Amino acid sequence: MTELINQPVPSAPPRSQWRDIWDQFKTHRGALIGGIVFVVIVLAVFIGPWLWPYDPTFIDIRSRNQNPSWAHPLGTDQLGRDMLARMMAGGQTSVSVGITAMLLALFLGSLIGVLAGYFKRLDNMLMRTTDLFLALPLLPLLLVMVLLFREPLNAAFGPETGIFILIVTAIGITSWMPTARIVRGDVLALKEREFVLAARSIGTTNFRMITRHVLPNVMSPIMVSATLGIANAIITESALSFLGLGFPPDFPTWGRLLFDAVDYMQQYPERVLWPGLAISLTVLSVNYLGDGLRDALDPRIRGR
Amino acid sequence: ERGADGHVNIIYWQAPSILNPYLSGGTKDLESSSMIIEPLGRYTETGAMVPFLAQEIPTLENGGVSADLTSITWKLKPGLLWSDGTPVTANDVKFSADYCMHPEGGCAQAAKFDGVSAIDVIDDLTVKVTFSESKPNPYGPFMGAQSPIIQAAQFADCLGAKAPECTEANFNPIGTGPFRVTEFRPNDVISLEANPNYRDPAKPAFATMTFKGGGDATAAGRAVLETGEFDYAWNLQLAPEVIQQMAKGGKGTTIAAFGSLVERIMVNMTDPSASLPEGERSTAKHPHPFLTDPAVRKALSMAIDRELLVEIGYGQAGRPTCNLVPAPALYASDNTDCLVQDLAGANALLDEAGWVRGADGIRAKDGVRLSLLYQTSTNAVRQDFQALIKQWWEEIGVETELRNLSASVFFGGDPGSPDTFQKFYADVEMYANNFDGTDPEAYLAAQTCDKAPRPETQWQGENITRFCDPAYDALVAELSRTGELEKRGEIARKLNDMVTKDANVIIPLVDRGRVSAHSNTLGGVVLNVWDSELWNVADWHRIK
Amino acid sequence: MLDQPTERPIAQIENLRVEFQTKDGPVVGVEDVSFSINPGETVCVVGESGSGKSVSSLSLMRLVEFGGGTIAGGRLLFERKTGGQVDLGKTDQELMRTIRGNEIGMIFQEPMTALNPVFTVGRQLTEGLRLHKGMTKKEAEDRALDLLKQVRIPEPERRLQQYPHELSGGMRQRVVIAMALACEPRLLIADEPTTALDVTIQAEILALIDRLKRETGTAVMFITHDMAVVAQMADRVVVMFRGNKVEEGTVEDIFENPQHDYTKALLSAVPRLGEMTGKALPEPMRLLGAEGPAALPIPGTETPLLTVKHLVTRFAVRGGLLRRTVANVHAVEDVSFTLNKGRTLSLVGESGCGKSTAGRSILRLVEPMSGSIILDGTDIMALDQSALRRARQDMQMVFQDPFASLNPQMQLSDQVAEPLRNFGTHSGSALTDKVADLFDRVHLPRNFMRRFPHELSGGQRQRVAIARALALNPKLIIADEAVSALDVSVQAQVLNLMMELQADLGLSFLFISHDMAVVERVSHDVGVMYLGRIVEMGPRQAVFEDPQHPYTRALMKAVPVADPRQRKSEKDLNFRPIPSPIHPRGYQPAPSEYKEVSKGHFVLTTDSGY
Amino acid sequence: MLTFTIRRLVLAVPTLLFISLVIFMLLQLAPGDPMAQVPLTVPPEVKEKMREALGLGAPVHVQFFKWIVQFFWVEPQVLIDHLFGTTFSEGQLRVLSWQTRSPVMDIVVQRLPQTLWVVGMSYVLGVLIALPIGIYSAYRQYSAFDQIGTFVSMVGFSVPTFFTGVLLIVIFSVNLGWFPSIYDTTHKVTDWDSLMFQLRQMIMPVMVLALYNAAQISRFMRASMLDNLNQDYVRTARAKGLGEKTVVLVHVLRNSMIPVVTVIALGVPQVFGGAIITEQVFKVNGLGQLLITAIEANDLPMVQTLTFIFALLIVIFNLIADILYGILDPRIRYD
Ligand SMILES: Nc1ncnc2c1ncn2[C@@H]1O[C@H](COP(=O)(O)OP(=O)(O)OP(=O)(O)O)[C@@H](O)[C@H]1O
Ligand SMILES: Nc1ncnc2c1ncn2[C@@H]1O[C@H](COP(=O)(O)OP(=O)(O)OP(=O)(O)O)[C@@H](O)[C@H]1O
Ligand SMILES: [Mg+2]
Ligand SMILES: [Mg+2]
Repeated sequence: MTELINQPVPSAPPRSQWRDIWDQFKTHRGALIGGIVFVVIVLAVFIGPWLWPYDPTFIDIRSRNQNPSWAHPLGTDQLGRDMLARMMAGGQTSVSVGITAMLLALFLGSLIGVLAGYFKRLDNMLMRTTDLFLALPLLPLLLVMVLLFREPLNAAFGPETGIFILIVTAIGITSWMPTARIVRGDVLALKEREFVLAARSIGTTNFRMITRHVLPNVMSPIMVSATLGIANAIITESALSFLGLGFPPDFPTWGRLLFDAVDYMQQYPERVLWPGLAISLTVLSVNYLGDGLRDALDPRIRGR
Repeated sequence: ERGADGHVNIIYWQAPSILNPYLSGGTKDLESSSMIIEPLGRYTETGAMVPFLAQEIPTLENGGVSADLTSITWKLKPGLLWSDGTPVTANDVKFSADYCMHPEGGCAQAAKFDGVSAIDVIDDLTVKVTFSESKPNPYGPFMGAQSPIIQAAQFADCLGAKAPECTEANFNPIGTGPFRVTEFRPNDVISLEANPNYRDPAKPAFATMTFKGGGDATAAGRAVLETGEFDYAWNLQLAPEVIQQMAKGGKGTTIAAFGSLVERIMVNMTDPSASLPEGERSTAKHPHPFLTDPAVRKALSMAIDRELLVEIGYGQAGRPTCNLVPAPALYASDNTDCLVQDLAGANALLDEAGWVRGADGIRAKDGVRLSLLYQTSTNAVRQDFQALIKQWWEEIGVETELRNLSASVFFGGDPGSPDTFQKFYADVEMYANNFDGTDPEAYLAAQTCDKAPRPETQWQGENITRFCDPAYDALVAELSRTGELEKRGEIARKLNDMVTKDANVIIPLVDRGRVSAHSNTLGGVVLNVWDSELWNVADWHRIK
Repeated sequence: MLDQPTERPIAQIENLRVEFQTKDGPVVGVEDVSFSINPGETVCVVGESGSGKSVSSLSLMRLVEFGGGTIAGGRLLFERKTGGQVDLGKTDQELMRTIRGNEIGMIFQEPMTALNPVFTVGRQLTEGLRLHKGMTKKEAEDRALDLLKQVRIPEPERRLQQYPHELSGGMRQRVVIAMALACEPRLLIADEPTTALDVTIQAEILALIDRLKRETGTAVMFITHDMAVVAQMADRVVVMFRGNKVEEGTVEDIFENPQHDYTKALLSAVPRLGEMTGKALPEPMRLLGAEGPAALPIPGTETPLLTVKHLVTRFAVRGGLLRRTVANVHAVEDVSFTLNKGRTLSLVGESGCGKSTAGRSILRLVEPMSGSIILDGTDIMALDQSALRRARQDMQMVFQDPFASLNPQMQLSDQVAEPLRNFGTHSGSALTDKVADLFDRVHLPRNFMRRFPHELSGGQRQRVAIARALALNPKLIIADEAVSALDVSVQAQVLNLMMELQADLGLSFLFISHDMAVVERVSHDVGVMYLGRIVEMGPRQAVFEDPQHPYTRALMKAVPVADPRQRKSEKDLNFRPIPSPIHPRGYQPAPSEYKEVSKGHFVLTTDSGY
Repeated sequence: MLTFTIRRLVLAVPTLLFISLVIFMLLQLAPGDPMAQVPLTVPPEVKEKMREALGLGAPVHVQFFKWIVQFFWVEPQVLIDHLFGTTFSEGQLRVLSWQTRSPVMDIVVQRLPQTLWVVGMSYVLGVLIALPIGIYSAYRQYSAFDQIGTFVSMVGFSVPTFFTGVLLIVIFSVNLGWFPSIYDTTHKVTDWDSLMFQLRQMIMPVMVLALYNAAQISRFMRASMLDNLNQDYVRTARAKGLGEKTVVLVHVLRNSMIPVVTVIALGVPQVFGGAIITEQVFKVNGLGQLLITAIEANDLPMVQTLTFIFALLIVIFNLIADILYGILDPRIRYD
């Protein structure tokens, strides 16, 4: 009888949480495809240029406006530059700007949102700051940033890295506000849940409270912000370049390629197609990745 | 017959913000207002002068201009009426001048009245303009779209500092032109109707007009050429291919005309290096490390294939040029040396001058590398030019970094910004400029030493290259004293050659024309680049 | 009992098997269970925590599917109101919808999470009525009010406007009960409906269910751990163990003649009121088959650990569109007591009288309005946030609702390890060992360490919460209904564990419970609370054997006895209206005054509201 | 909550003043000057004169103070005059645009109709499309509907409006000739035909913008619904026998609204801010176009006034969002 009660419940060895997440992630078809596509895109734009003979800025005026052919699989542009090479070079910038700026915006947004939602004392100040940033007109702000920081950054990091930092920061600090407000809203509601009280009773510091209890529970809006943020960053970058606030004019980016091609939409529809497709594919793949990750991180969905 | 042809639609991709040209220098404002208020005389499509409100153009021959070139006397056509039915008098003419010459008014056309010492009303129809010194070109005041006649009664309370408060007058000026405003929505749309008191009772043919502003050149072109929603689109600055494609729409026709607008590269004769202290960058204190070498400047010019630039960027709306002043014919130099690209020659020239290629293919001499920063405003065609020219320059061993700047910063004269074209914190820069009317004197005079932008002048000034040659300055002074046309033409051509052919501080690229489009059913359009494009809107009519 | 054998059973469960899909293949929640419920009959399902009781009942509602489970086998036959049997396992959800809430009502185990946090109680109560009974808003509200009165919630009018988080645990539970009863279902599934209720109200609820059964012939499936309740309520008993039914029989048979080993172990672990009569000090229970030295009484010490003086905590009641404060809930009103080192003070009292709030106020998890709290010489009220955090190392709390108090996104091992990490007491493998050790102590299998809260049964979650509170070896543990969701065998083990720790380490407990038998077993001192005040306090023996205050007496009388032959009849209960702790703004209650009837035994002399 | 609202409203005053100061300083600092659009043929001395006439010579604090007085003192008087026919504002200087030399507020009022018609309508439409899509996608996670919805909304969000807009124009205006490519702001709806015309000219810009807005909102809606669909109270609601529609649309939706309310509230000021690119593409010439032309022309009073109005709206709508939080989730406390 004693044996019966005290006999251990049959048990399997504990698994690691990361294994679980990976297992769940693997079974998520969308996430997997998204991940693969994303990796392919990243590889293509970063490794591709090593394998492809054309230089993205090399002008071959005799072969302008060519349709796709073996020599130029994606055709050439109005100056005879190889579109494939330009797409790859553009991808490097767009993908890196998109991801870094998104991460920066996400970091700022989550940080400020969590702090404001969690600490009542900071709420007012931080949210009024958010209002301020929301109210600032983007263009003059960027102009001022370029005015103040372009030269020092160029001097410190060289023109390309300098402008990269500038653009990423510019996009980052002008797009964190929605995330901050959304996260704050969720945190306000979350803070009143009993497990937060319970965690406080066991002496969880505010920092740990935020990282362990609050952040994981506001992950899904953050994930959505992330995917939307990438698209937003890529497009904002093109707008900046177009206004002359971004990369040098001979520096292709997807956004700019798309913008330049819009005028030629009727003659050379493929020229809008490539960058449009690339941006959409990147955003879609990141979106599915995010979906998969979110599902994998949510224990209630995991295991189903 | 007036009003018989119904409605006409015009689209300008820049929207007019005010209908008083004295308060705004913008082309869009000048041209839209030119249908409502008129000057005494205008320039025709050939640059010749025709009287509008005046009976005739005063000249030395007909005695309208005094022999000593210090005064000009205008006579109004009799019986002219304002659109509100009151008569136009010489007082209105004098008032227009007073309005613009008021020191607190901030008149955008003040330059037109330069040197005017007095305006006298001789009688109801006669006005005499007196200049403080002899004026070889006395056609500044009251000629062309920039200095129309406004109604004294309407603007009487709007002098000087009060000018901006007269919104009603500024938005709906009473004029003598073929149309008058029914509704003005700033930066958006103007609704107009035929002026019942227009001097020619048969004109205009259209009863009403919508003048839409805003958007971009592509959309404007599309609306005329492809969808046929509009009858006239202004200034289609588009890639030639795009225009061709649109023309296939079959709804309209493009028209082109050439004026004095030249796309050029300006060469900085001073050192823009960021390592110099602020206030000394790009000033005469520090000559440029290598652009002061004439061989380098010449090589830069030789390396450029202007024909190709035209083909890619402007098509029918451009032609290659080596001149700063491409027209009128009297003033245009016959220099065509630069038209053929000569990379080999440029390379040889640099070799000869001692600039040797380094391992990276970039030339250097005495530790100075030929490395340039090439800036311009943001504009698709200019970026294509930059890319092409960069490639050519790299072929002759000149490293080129490109930069494009927002037009509102680049052309805005904010002394606080490092990115204005006047400050010129770059080695070369590209933009287009032209001169008003048909006389290039002021335009050429802008390249003299004392016109160089510098900190003392709050970086204002028109001698962007900081080119300084006493011989040039002397010749400019001579021009200002010369009244005889032939002689003036000769001096002007000489001045032109000095800065372009000889010194290569200004590298002209393309003589840019104007391309506009009108629908196939719109008749009477005569494209004019010397005055408002809408100068003869009274003659426009519907082709049935 | 309207036992009519000729009639077909209302519900018949045949060979039910429920599986949960996990990556390691299916996990069996219920292996093989069959039993039936007749009209007008109460079937009590008892058994080990995690044995599949809740899962079986959820299967009957076809709700397991929404929680990730599948009915892998067996039949669930249900007799419809209109006649005709359906297999609930196979009906489509469309038909289920007309059955759920209408013909089968269910009371859920964890009331906090079972209620939608953003709707008022009234809204949630009337919803089903309007749907199934086609009532108008007004009618439904009247009925809801009536229901709240039936389940004995004080001030029902006001409660209808309140939100779940503004109610005490017991009130929430009663709301859930009211919700299940709303449409007068033919089958009522009650999953631990009275764990959070004090004995008087429990008795009333039980009477209510009983009455319902008798008057309308409702069949009841009653899941509980409390053998006394089983004895009071059951017609038949089903005993479950690890996903299987191990025994079934009439209530008398089970109590008097248990067959299965597990049933015997279960019954032997039941604490019975009166077992401790005559003993001054608590002592651990003797468990069936447990060897070792005889249980020794735990003396405790006379040095005060926690001194609470004049503690007052109030909540604002908001009303109107602008949610302005219209009144205050006087949740804790002038409470003073002293808890000595190594001793256990139990707080008992009516549901909603402020016990949880008092506990939370001591930890300053809710800010008290006034009063002083001295813990081991530290003035808790005077501490700033960081000092307070450190002070909490010495006092831990087990929350009443274990599910709500666990982070749904965190693995159990991490949640148990969290206090250790917070104070950096252990790290690396020492930490892992300590956590594993804690799991062992509360009798949770170690492979649960990687699970998440929603994957456990109610009792299992409770044990996680206990393990977490034990982690830091605090000086004081506030145990708010810490053992109410545990089956008696585990409960006995946990209680013994607590007492063992007390004996070894000199821990003190502030023990909040409704189960008077448990309280009798574990406490040195007892405080009886009513309407925010302590009405009687003193040594356990004095209070239990010589209750002075009328409320204490009523309480003692209402305690059910774990013997089916000693059922209390409804007539023994005297329903009295429950006064409200809600007072308008500016109301100043009188201070509490006590009379010492014997040494250390105090009774409130001022008005208690009873 | 009343005190909260009042406190926030009171606090809004210094906040807004501060925001206006920051905007002002920013605009002062920004490079560019109002003479950028004056042709290069106009000599620098003349430009200098024009600048002075605009009051650019005055010290910065004087300019700011002037704006404050004009905006907060004179403009409200103008409004009162307009409403009641009084003459308080007579002779007082209003906020004048440098570009048009006319009162900024008049132009803003002039631009409101088309902005509201097009941008406002598209926002309403976007929200109306987004909510059901988000809800249903979450409810049927990974169904075909969800997949297609995800695909369309992500493509809709990642393809910029300058592309979709032109694409629509090429298809529907150029090739099919169904809709006008240029919006007529002077059009007045008086009868059925003119209403049809208005709808035809609205449809393309509205669709482009609605797609963009809907994409964003539906993603947040979906994610938030997913978070709540597995909660215990949903089980309770089902146990009551509530239909799936009620369970999802009442119980889950209300709990999921907080992030969505935020996104929607954040978007409303942008309605008034206009959709700059779309307005440009379709020549709608609403407030967005007004702002961008003002920025390009460095028309500081206009930019300052417009951005300040947006700031006002942002502050108001964020306050509304905060109040809505409290109403949606009673656990959220503000005091
Ligand atoms: N969603 C789930 N995923 C995996 N396992 C689950 C899930 N829900 C329940 N279980 C497991 O199924 C078994 C039965 O759980 P159930 O909730 O029926 O227990 P119980 O008898 O009600 O226990 P208690 O009395 O503690 O509430 C438990 O071992 C539990 O861990
Ligand atoms: N957050 C709150 N807002 C408003 N009132 C509250 C809040 N929390 C508790 N109350 C009220 O305070 C009173 C005491 O609640 P408390 O939870 O302390 O009761 P309890 O003694 O623990 O009851 P139970 O045994 O049912 O858990 C109740 O009337 C309850 O409605
Ligand atoms: Mg259970
Ligand atoms: Mg409680």
